[in-house]
Amino acid sequence: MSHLVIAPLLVPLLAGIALLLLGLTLSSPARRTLSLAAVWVQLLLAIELWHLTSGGVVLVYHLGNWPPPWGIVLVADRLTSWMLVLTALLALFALLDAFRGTDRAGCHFHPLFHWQLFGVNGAFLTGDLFNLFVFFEVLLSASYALLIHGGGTERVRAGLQFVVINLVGSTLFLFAAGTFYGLLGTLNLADLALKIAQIPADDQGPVRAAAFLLFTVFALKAALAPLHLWLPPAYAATSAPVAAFFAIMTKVGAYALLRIETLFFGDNAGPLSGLYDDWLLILGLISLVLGALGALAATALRQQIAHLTVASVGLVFVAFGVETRASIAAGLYYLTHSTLVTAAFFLLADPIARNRDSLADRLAPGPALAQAGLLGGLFVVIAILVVGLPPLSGFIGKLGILSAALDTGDWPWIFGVILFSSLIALLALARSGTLLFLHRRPAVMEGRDHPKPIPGYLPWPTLGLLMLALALTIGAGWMLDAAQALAGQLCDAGDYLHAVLQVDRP
Amino acid sequence: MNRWLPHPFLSLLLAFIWVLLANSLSPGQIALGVLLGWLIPLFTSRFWPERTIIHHPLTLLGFVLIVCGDILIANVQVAWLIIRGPRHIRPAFVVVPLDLRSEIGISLLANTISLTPGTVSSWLSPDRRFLVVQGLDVPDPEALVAVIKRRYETPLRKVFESC
Amino acid sequence: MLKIALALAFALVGGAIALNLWRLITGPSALDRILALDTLYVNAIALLVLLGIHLDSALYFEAALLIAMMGFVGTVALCKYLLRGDIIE
Amino acid sequence: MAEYLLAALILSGGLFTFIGSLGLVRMPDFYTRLHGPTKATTLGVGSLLIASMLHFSTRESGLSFHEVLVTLFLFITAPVSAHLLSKAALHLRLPSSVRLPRLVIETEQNDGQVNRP
Amino acid sequence: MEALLSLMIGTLTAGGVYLLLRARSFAVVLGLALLSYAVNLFLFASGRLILGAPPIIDPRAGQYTDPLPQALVLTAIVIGFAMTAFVIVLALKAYVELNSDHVDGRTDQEL
Amino acid sequence: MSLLFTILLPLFGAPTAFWASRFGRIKSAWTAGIITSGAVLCLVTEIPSVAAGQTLLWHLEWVPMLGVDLDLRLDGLGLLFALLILAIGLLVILYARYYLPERDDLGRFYAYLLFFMGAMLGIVLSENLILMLVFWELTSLSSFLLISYSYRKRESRQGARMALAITGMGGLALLGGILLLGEVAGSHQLSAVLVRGEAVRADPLYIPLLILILLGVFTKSAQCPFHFWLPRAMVAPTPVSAYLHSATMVKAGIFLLARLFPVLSGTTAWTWLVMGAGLVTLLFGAWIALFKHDLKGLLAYSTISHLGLITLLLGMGTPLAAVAAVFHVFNHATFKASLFMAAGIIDHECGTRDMRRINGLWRFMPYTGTLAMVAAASMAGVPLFNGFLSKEMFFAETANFATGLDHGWLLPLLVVIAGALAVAYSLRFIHDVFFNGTPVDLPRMPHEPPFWMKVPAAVLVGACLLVGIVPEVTVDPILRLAAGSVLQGPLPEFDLGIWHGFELPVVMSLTALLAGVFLYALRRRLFRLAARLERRIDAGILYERSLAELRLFAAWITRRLDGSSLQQRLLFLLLAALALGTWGFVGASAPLLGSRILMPIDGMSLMITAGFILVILTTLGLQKQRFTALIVVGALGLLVSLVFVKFSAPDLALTQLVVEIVTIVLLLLALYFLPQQSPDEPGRVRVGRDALVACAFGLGTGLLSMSILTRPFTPISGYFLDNSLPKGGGANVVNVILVDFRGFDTLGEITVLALAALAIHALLKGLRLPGLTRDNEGRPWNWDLHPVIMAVLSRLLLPLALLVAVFILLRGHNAPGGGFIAGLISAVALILQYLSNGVTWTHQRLSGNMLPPIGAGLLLASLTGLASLWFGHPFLTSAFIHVHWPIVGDFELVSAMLFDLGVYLVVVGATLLILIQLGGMHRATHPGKRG
Repeated sequence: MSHLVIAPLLVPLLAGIALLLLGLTLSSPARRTLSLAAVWVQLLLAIELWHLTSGGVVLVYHLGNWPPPWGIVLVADRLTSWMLVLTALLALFALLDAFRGTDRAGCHFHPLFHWQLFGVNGAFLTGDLFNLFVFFEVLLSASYALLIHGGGTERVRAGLQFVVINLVGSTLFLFAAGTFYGLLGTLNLADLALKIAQIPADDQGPVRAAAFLLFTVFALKAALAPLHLWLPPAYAATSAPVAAFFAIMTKVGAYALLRIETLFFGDNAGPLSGLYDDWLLILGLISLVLGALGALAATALRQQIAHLTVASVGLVFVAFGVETRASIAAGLYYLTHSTLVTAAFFLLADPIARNRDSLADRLAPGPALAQAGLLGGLFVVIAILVVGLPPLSGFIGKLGILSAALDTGDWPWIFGVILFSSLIALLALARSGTLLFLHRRPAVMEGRDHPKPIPGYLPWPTLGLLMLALALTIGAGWMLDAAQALAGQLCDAGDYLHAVLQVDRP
Repeated sequence: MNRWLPHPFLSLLLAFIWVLLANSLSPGQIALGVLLGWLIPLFTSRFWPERTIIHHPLTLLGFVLIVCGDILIANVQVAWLIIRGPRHIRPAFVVVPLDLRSEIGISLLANTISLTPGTVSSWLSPDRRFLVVQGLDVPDPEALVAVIKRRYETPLRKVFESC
Repeated sequence: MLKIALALAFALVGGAIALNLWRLITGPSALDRILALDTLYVNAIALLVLLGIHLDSALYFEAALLIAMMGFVGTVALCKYLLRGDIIE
Repeated sequence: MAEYLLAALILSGGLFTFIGSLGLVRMPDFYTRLHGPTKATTLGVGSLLIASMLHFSTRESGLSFHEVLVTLFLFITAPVSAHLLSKAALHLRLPSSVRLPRLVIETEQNDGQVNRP
Repeated sequence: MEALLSLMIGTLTAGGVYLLLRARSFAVVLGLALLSYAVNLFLFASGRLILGAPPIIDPRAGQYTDPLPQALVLTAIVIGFAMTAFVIVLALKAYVELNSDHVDGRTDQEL
Repeated sequence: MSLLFTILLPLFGAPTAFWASRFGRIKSAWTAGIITSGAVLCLVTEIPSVAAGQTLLWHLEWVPMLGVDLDLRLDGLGLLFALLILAIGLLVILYARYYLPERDDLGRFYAYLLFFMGAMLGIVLSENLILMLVFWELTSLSSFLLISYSYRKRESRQGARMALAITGMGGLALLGGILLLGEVAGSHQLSAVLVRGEAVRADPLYIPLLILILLGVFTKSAQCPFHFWLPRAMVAPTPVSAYLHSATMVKAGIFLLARLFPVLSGTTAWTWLVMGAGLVTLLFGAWIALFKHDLKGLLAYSTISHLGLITLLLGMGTPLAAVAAVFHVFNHATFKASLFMAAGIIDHECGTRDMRRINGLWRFMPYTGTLAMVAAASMAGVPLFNGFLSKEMFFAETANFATGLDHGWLLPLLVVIAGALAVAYSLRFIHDVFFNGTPVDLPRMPHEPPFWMKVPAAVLVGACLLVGIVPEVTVDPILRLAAGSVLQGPLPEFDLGIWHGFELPVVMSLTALLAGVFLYALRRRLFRLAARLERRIDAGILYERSLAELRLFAAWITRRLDGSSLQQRLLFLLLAALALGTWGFVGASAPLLGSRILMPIDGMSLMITAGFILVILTTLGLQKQRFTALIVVGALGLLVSLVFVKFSAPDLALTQLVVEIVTIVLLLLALYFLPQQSPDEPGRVRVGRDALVACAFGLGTGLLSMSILTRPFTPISGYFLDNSLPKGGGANVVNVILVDFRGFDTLGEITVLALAALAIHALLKGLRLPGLTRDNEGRPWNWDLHPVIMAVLSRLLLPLALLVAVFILLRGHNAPGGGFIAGLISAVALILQYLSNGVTWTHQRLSGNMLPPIGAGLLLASLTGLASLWFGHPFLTSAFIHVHWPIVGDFELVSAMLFDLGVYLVVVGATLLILIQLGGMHRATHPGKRG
């Protein structure tokens, strides 16, 4: 049993502990070095794990040496490793950005950050329903703390709502988990999948109810409409690196939905197969429209980005809802793209806001920005990525989803909504871009109020994320092939079941 | 008696309690009890500002027995009062002047009063010279004060203040 | 014999709990409710002990012990709140 | 014999517990209500604990005395809560059927300055 | 008996939800507490109800109740406690920052 | 390969030009010029093979899964367009160098221009349709940048955004259309698509894909009703207009129409849609153009009109019409670019473009005037200029086309009217500007521009003349090549001669010329008429209004959904859960209850349940008096733990009990700083609604629980019961599950606890609050800070409690207990010291820094798990041994105990940290005596 599977959990956990214990004695640079080193190690581990699983092997780790379904298992397949790599990459850049001062704005940034990673990685790796709940709690409680890190009225206000909503979500999760256990008598995901496939007709009612409770919970985490309302204020209020890293949080919900959808209710999952598909599609389309409209209505840049995040999540779910291999592959590609780009956008919004003094990121004519060329250029590139204009990765992802949607009967709707929302996003970003970079406040043009460039600021983390997006564009062929293989493994689910329980699907 | 054994009586008590807790007289448990009885006071000694010395253990034992007996009787009395109903009670507040000085002594007296029949120690004056006791059925306040002082305060003074 | 006694005792303790709840619900003052809560704790000990005898199991003893030891902390904190507001000062 | 004793103890325990709570409901003011629970329950729980001791000592291999601990803890803690409840009641001037002592009233009014009676 | 427990769970949930929907942070915290009682009982009940058969291995015992839900509930209680603590502190902080204990940070004049 | 360079040179040259501007504005122009020339060179090398009739293809794989590859193609059509783009581009670069004012940032301008040029070349050289779309969108984007070049002007920003929005919308529609086309044709490769015309036209998807593609085409080529962005884009500097609206941007649509001509044309739908749009645009554009007072406005509308003309030609679908269309593309590019340049010169020299003020310029700039006149004549279709040739072909084709139709006379008539209008506005351009009296109040005194500024226009005018006079020599070869690749088949017979005899087209041309002159003569009367009409038919205003409406709608729906109210969000969540859960349940039509035999109800349980429910209701009733509600909730917690006791869960009961106590203390600490009462809520309806939701939700969970409890099941937990003692080394199965079977959950759980503690620590650090000085009812606080009796007994209790905690910790593996409960007991015992003796007193005896224990506990727990890796077992594998000690006897050592110790430490640390932080917030001086 390769310990590599658990390494992505142990590294952040121990790093968090070390940073907590040494936090008071170590100097700030030493802390940063340690923190960064831990993230690098995670990245390497994740890449190695991808390397191991990309051939189609599913790695299973029996925690405590107890065999499944009794013990908790960690399962690493292609999807898991993919998400782990993405998380580590995102963490790397978010952390680098945090070094610009966010980590010193309050206490315990580094332990919180690493434990958040612990939670996220755990949610990706675990193969147990209740353990998934526990990891959700870990990542959520870390996120609560990170959200309000640095303090301030807005953050506290947004934080309170975020926390309460998510606590209710956790309660629903427990209701769902309890129902699953109470009817099927197990918690292991693979075992649950087997039992769901053989569920007698009389027991379907409560199981379906639990399935939809779980759906609600994951949809909430993933910010699927109409449960997306918590996201904009929360993401708009928090600090830039945290918001950037939060880009992965909605993806955890998306991951969980995808996992459950394919494992429990996949193509050959017995009477309940395809339970989520329609809902995913419909709610995805609604999120897409609402997110785009929200972006158009936004009065501040971060708010706009947050709404665009909702839209991007919606698009991912449209892809998952179509539920063909091609669509899931495209959806994952788009998910990866949107995670990186949203993060880059949040990181960019910060210097823009800081450049505009009291106006901050409000979408109103303001003073000429220092470094307007640089920031504006980055803004244009990111806008292209977000709207999905060619030739960058956003376009490719959207294209993939559109062409996969052609295989379904619903394509006119899907086409219509996706294209319409893209147009709205385009209008929204054109508006905000013009307001932020081109439209000057008259008084300022007279030169009374000279903007001060942020000393020494070069948006390296943003640039880094954009480089990744560029790599995603250039390597799109390769990425999509990998995603296709991944989707194949996911849709079949046989590998997973076999690896965990050594049984084949009946 | 010193740094290494700050409260021998407490240590003994703890070892005894441990054996009770474990509900077993096996040598292992006794050893563990002694160990803990030594360790815990060591850790908590800082929480005990003054050292409490028990001067007359036998008097203490007698006191405990008297109190237990009083509790038994009192319970029956109070039960009867409750059953008969509120119309038959004569509640009153009684001020008991204290001769006890030590905190532990006062506390134990107050506790005893509260535990025994129909009386609750309600209030201690800021200078710790008066204890106000509330009685459920007090035909004669003076007598109650006298009983408290004689029956409870005297032995406690003897044990904790060695006059 | 024992069974009947146990059944009766259960009924009595149950009744006691009901009375406590009555006081808890009706009040009138906050202190009455605290008192009811405190009594509820003590009655819970009685219930646990009875249950222990009834089931012939010592497993409920710790619960009783804990209530005896910790139950009053709640009461103390609540009273302190009424007295001082700030309970840790 | 032991069984009868046990039954009697259990019954009396139950009875005292009940009466204690009855006092909680029947008594007219807070100060008098305070007596029922803190006392009757002491004996109620006490007899039940003795019953339990007896029961387990006769049943199991060894003696069972750990119930003493419950009593011990109750004896330490119950009066403290009674004292604080009563003190709080005096502080809040909960209505009483009898007059409060002058000492208490004046001291409370003077914020802890004692006037000798 | 099962019906009684279900009734309790239902009532607790209803109470929790009602309190959650009150606009004040303290009520919301109480609501969350009620909800967590409810869900703990629910999770616990998913192992079915048995009297007098605690999951402690004992040669004399004939049957045991399902231990797994108990372990899950224990975890859930701890997590619930941690979250209650956090949310009440956050509510307090919000009250200090916003000068209102309305969960949306609105002052009474705005309502 | 050189094809790739043709595109890449300008694309990647853009940053170079930007960078070059550091060294002076001229350098930037030179860089741009050299880069463009390079691209021309690359293209020219390929001309011979294209001339030989070959179609050059070049392939590089990109995203094969989506059928998107970097495939380039060069054939006649592409060559014609590419040459136009590059040639006019080169001229514009030269022109702009003189046109743009000194202070302007030429680097930025040339960078945008080159970028645009590259994108445009990409469109015309793409073999893959999606790749073409990529470049298509890039032109939209770069034109946005170009139009917003002088962004300080409001019109600039608006015009740019409008252009982006309209062409962007078209691009998205086009994306849909192309995807459908690819689906129908089975490939995105042009070569494959071009030969599948039959199949495509027969497919049921033909109509939707045609509409989508045409949307793209019409928006880009400014066809009615999407034309309005074009005049507004005229705010761009004139070189931009000259480039975008003569040869490039707007021609992209035409290009695509021509490209897909063999695939899509020939159906009724095509004819109606394309011809209809073309005809309307032709007439409408020409009509408006006549009345524009702005020089560039006139040109803009004439551009629209000419684009309509070309569209109309392509819409006819006949081979000869297609040839004419291609020809007119070329001609229009030449004369329109030169006209824009001339307009630019005039604007540059006069400082205004208002034709009501610019009059009689002939005297000041005769050379420019000559150039403009030639170009305008070409635009009007005067013989000997190139416009005449293509226009005559156009007349001929319309006449031909109309012969077989009902009302066939209508089309030629309309076309002639359009021609007359064209003559009229061309005349106006010449007569109004160069003659017609003297200038009115010009900002500047006009004179001839620098020589090099006139050169580009002169070159283009020269081309007009050459083509107009000797078409056979100049334009014939390339026209045949281009037309050949449009038709993808044999070319029709045609002759580019100037004179074909006195036939119908000539008659139409002459009629148009005469009528045009007549119209111009009548212009003053017509102006008044137009002024009235103009405002009514401006689609741009409609667009602006609908955009505003859209934004209002977006704002409305966003606000509507989200009043930033937690209640509303929660309500959504709860209702969603309820609705989905119910839907899930009902959808299966399974029975609500199962068949399991239930436990009988006993009286005591019934009573406690009743009490329980009453207590809940009391909580709800009292919730506004917070302190009281808290007491009641405390009782509720106790009752819950009694339920656990009843149903055989001693561990849970213990935990619930202690947690309840800590929670009460916690809430009390917080409550002190919060308002003591909740205000009354507004609205009975709200309360009713919430109560309804709550009841529904409660009913749902109750029923769900019932439906589970009544069903039999076979859980996996038999394994735990069987293996707990032999393999886990503990008799308390719950604890063995917690620290061993599912120890990982516990690790996560203590992390959550530690996180909460850290979060609270971070939140409250440095927060100091003034407390209340009086209680709820206005009474002062009691004087007694630390009642002696309580203080003394609490101290006494501490060692006892710690002893019990150790006991509970040690026995947890075999009997109810464990690290968590033990930790809470210790924490409560310590908190009791704070409660009864105060912070200061306790801190003299106990370090308040609780972070080390938390970290140490987590570390211990993780290290215990890690230790098993050392022995080659997975993380958290437990081990236990029985040790026999001499006196002590048998003693069991379980590694899980160390884990539990870790849990203990975290719990103590976290709980104390939380409570101390909260308790330490109040640092105002207390009235009263210090204990």
